[in-house]
Amino acid sequence: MNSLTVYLFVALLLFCIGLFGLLQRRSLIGMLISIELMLNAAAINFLAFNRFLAPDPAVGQILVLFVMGIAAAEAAIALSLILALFRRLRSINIEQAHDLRG
Amino acid sequence: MTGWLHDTWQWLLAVFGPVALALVVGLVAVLVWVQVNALFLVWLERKVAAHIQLRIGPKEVGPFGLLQTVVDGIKLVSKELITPRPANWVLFVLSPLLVFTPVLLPFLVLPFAPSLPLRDLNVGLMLIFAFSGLNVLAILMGGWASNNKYALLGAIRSVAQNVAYEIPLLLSAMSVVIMAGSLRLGDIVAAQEGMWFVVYQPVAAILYLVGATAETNRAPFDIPEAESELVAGFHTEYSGMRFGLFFLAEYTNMFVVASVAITLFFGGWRGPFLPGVWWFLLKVYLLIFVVMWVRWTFPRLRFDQLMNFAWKYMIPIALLNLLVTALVMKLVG
Amino acid sequence: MRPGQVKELLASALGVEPRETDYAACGCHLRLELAGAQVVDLAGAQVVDLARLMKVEGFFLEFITAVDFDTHLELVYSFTRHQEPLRLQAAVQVERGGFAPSLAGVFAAADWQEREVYDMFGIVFAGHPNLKRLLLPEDADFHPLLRDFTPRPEHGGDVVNLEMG
Amino acid sequence: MRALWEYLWGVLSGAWSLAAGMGVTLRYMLQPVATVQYPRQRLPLPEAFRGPIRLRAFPDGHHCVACGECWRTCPSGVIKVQGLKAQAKDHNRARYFFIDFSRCSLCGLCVEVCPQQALAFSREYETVGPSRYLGVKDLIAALEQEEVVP
Amino acid sequence: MLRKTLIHDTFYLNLGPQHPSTHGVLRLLLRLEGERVVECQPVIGYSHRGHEHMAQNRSWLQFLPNTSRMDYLSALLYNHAYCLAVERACGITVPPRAEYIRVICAELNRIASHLLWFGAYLLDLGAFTPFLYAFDDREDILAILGEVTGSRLTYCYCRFGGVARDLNQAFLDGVRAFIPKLRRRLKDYHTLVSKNVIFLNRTKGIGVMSPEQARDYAVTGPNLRASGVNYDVRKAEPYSVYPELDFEVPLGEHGDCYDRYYVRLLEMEQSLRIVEQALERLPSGPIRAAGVEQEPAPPPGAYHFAYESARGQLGIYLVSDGGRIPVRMKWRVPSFSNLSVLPELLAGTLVADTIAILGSLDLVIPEIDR
Amino acid sequence: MTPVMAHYIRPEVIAYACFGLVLLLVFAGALIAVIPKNIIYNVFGLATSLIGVAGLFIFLGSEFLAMMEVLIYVGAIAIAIVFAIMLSQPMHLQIPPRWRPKVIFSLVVSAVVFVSFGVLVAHTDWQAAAVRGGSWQVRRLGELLLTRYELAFELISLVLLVAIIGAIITAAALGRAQAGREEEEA
Repeated sequence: MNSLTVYLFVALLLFCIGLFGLLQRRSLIGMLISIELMLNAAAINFLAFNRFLAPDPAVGQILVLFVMGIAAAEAAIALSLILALFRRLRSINIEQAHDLRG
Repeated sequence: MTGWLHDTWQWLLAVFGPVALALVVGLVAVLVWVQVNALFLVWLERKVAAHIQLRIGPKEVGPFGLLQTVVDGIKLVSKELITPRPANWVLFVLSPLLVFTPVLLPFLVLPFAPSLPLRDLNVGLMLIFAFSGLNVLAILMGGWASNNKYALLGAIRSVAQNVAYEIPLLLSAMSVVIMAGSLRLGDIVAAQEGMWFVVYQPVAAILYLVGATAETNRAPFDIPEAESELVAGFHTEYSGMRFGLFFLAEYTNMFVVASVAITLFFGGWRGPFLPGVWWFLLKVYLLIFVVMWVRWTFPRLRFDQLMNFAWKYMIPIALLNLLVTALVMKLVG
Repeated sequence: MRPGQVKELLASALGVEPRETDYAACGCHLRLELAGAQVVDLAGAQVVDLARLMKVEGFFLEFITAVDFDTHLELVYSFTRHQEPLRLQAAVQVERGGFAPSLAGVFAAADWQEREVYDMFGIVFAGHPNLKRLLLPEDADFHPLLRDFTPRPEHGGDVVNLEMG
Repeated sequence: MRALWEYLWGVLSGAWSLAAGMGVTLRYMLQPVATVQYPRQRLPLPEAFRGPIRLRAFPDGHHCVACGECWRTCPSGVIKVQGLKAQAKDHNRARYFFIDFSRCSLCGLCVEVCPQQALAFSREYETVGPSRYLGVKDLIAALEQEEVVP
Repeated sequence: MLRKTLIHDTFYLNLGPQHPSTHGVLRLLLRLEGERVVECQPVIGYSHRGHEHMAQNRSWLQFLPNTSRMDYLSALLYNHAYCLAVERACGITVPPRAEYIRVICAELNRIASHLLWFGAYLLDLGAFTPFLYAFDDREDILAILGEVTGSRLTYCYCRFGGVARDLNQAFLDGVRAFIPKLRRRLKDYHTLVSKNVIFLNRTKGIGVMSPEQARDYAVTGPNLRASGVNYDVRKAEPYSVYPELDFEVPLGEHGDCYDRYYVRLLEMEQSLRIVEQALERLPSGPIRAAGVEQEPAPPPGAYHFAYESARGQLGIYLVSDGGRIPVRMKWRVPSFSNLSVLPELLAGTLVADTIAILGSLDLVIPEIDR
Repeated sequence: MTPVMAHYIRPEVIAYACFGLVLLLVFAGALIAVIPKNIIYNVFGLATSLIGVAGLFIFLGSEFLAMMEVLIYVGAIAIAIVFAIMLSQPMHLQIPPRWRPKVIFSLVVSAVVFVSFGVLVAHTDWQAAAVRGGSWQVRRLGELLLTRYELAFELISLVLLVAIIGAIITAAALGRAQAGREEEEA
């Protein structure tokens, strides 16, 4: 609970679950969810390093804040794309997106 | 008698240790308080509505009908819990529980009196806002799981509304935070020693109250439950105590929101003569009375007008207010 | 506009001769009877022409109804004006289960009124866009305002029965 | 500038209209209540109150001669009267006066057409019963019972 | 491939027959595109009781109680209209006192009907409180009418050639106390509702009905006058003692929901004026025409009578063969035409507006179904 | 009167229990977010997992970030996702069956990543900084954001703004184009 390694392993496991999800999912929203998991794993890492190693305790927190900002922006864009795609294809499965050409 | 009580307390303290005991006692206290508060608020709402409408309201059970809500509660508990066949069973059952949990958390930080918050976190205000968001997720879950057009539409509207009104709510709270220089609720109350913030921040106070009314889904913002369009909104399919939990959560949420308003703008527990707790509760219930009064006065907005109101009026004004506050604070010191 | 004017107008435009009636007694200024053999071919067109003319002259269609005279049905159209008391009722003879032209293309109000007449009397309005039952269930097979109709138990409701000792 | 002014004016006038409305409800809240707590308080019945009909009681019983005018007039057909003659020269006198109150619409035409003024409206209004058949009553029996009871 | 996967976003919504805001059993089949109404199809007839059929099976007098049951919110107006129609057909002259009494009661009933509509409309729009205020006022009217008619909803008060009972002191006192009270209340209603910014936003510019549309669909009553057409049967084809009374016909400008609302509120004030004047002029004399037989029968022929009910022009078309039982009795009920215009008003509006528009038309469904 | 339970229920024990609970939330949530086919379950799993992550942040000493995590992720992003799901109504569509080789492939890849990074983490000797500041206050965060990291802060704000505008345009404009095309076809 109070050692860096524990947090790093937690983050790693979370990241790998996210990775697994990202690779095996076919639906766009499912992939987005997996990506959010991976981003969070990164955020845990930032904060853990910051807590145990870094000189200035605020830097890691700021980085995590930035990660959240990016995640929010990414979610907004991804969701709007999914919606737009859905309107055209009536499906959110990634395999059908090649119909978009032409 | 007291000696016996004292002995028991000592024994409990020795057996369970102070930490566990404090947790259990705190939790029990909060739960009991939530129930009593909801019972009282429901009674108050019915009385206020009745008198505004030239009626008497509940009067049969207990003095002034005070126990009417208890009886209604018993009725709710004894009713059958119906789960519609096409509903998603897991989420349908989970939703009322989840809607109830986040409204309990703010009690951790609410400063009823100088020494009374269970834990005066340095980010107390953020905690309250963060967990009011969870509530929305549970509503969405319940509405979706019911597998009913009205429930789903109600849930979607509820969420759109909550998301839109959370912004002015946060912004107006932030202008107070700028003035107090802290997110800790205790500090905010302390900063109002000379004058209540409502005097410096009348616009923010009004915005907060309007936003809070919308956030608790109360009239004139009760679109998610607009009975003339959507029957009962997201809890159309709920019966018995599951419905009761939604109800309980709504009234508890009202109390929380009013408490935050009191803490932010109306000096919290400050007041002469009486102990802090009394002042706090008095102010909270007065404010809740005003919210009820509003509910029984106005018609409902249409949904698109509601969103327009948030985006066209509340958010720009809140932003402007925040900007002006920041500027003035910078110039003053 | 006075009843006389309308009378002249109708005479010149359609060649029909409405009868002036006593308004104080029967609440109607002009009554136009289109009878007999004219019904199917001639009056059919005449009613539509009449309605067009009435619309141009600023009348509105108050109601359409029918009366069962056992031998034949009488279809009654009532037109009146917003500006002054002036009511023209046109009565057309139709045989039972017969046809009549639809005014739905002229007055929007005729749509439902004709559906009701069809519902109650079984007169079929030719050219009606949506001639379905209005007040009765869609699968009803009777026309209750015809005089030979007697309610049967399957039509619903109970029969008053006071056989008490 | 003009748009801004209109925007602000909209906000202020809107807020004022809401506040005025709240003033109205507050005033009403302080007014005495308008409702009557029914089982405990009862409103006086109007003079003309039309309850289910009864036979008017006279010293010599009722005056119904079973002419059947009410029977024929009743729009709902809920009345049935039967009379007898005690002797050949006597007036007809009603023996049974049945009425099905569950179908009666309280229009009062029977009272109006009665040539003997033998009918009157009662002042009953708590007439709920568990079965519609309880609505069928013999008014003459009811009148006789009434005479016995006090 | 792409075209095949396209699905239109339309779906059907059944509003009613049991829905909190259809006020009675009306079913609206709405075709929606998102929250927008593309098409509306009213389905009526759920409370069809065959009043016109009943009319062909009972005598002229026996039909009298039926008149209270078509539009039960303004039962006295229908009662009055039916009596006037039969009296005109039979050539009966009603004593002036009876006629004044009828007009007083009818106008009070008109106010009661408008009040109920006012309350119910605001209930549709989500304001609960005005509903109870309106009911408080309406309660006064019902109590007053109960004093003379003996009944609170289905009055059956008018008789051929007069009325059933003379006015009593309780009635006169009640009306005299009621008029100033309602005037004060109306002022409050204007503050509480007519000027309320939320209410204005919900109703202004919603459901606009043009005068041409109204004429095409034969819309009458306050709905027509809200569109700016000056047509009130009391003025256009004066009957009863209305020519002797001084009142105005309130008109709207835009024909939207707000105008329909406002016209009705103004009409209540006008009705109060009528009641006031009629009370002042109330002549003494008999309340029943002498020599009118119990069950009159009109001579053979067709008769028409137009009447301004609370919802618009009520037309009664009678065909008599001189017998005890009518040959035909057609009731041209105002709500029938007023509902038929609804699909046109609804096309392209939001579902939330559907409620506002439907409510603003002031429909009484049993009247439509008859 | 023996202090039995008190011996076990000490603050440290409770803290450990809480940590376990938080870990349970994180991983149970993550698994729910990834494995079930029903996408609504996935989102609620994500929300659970993120609440757990917020708990981890508290253990790492940053209550502010924990609250922000709940506020932004659970209160905004998760809700936005649920919203998108409900708007696009994929419930009515058939969920395509998983393609087994793809699942196995993903499992293998993530396992490889896990093992390699795990070995890396376990065998690295992490060096703490020599001098460490002690201020964990929110105020310090704000100061840093507006001084040293101002550019980044502005940049993030800008990115967010652009993203939101872009999202609105994508969703709205594509929808309109779609509607127009349908009309043409009809």
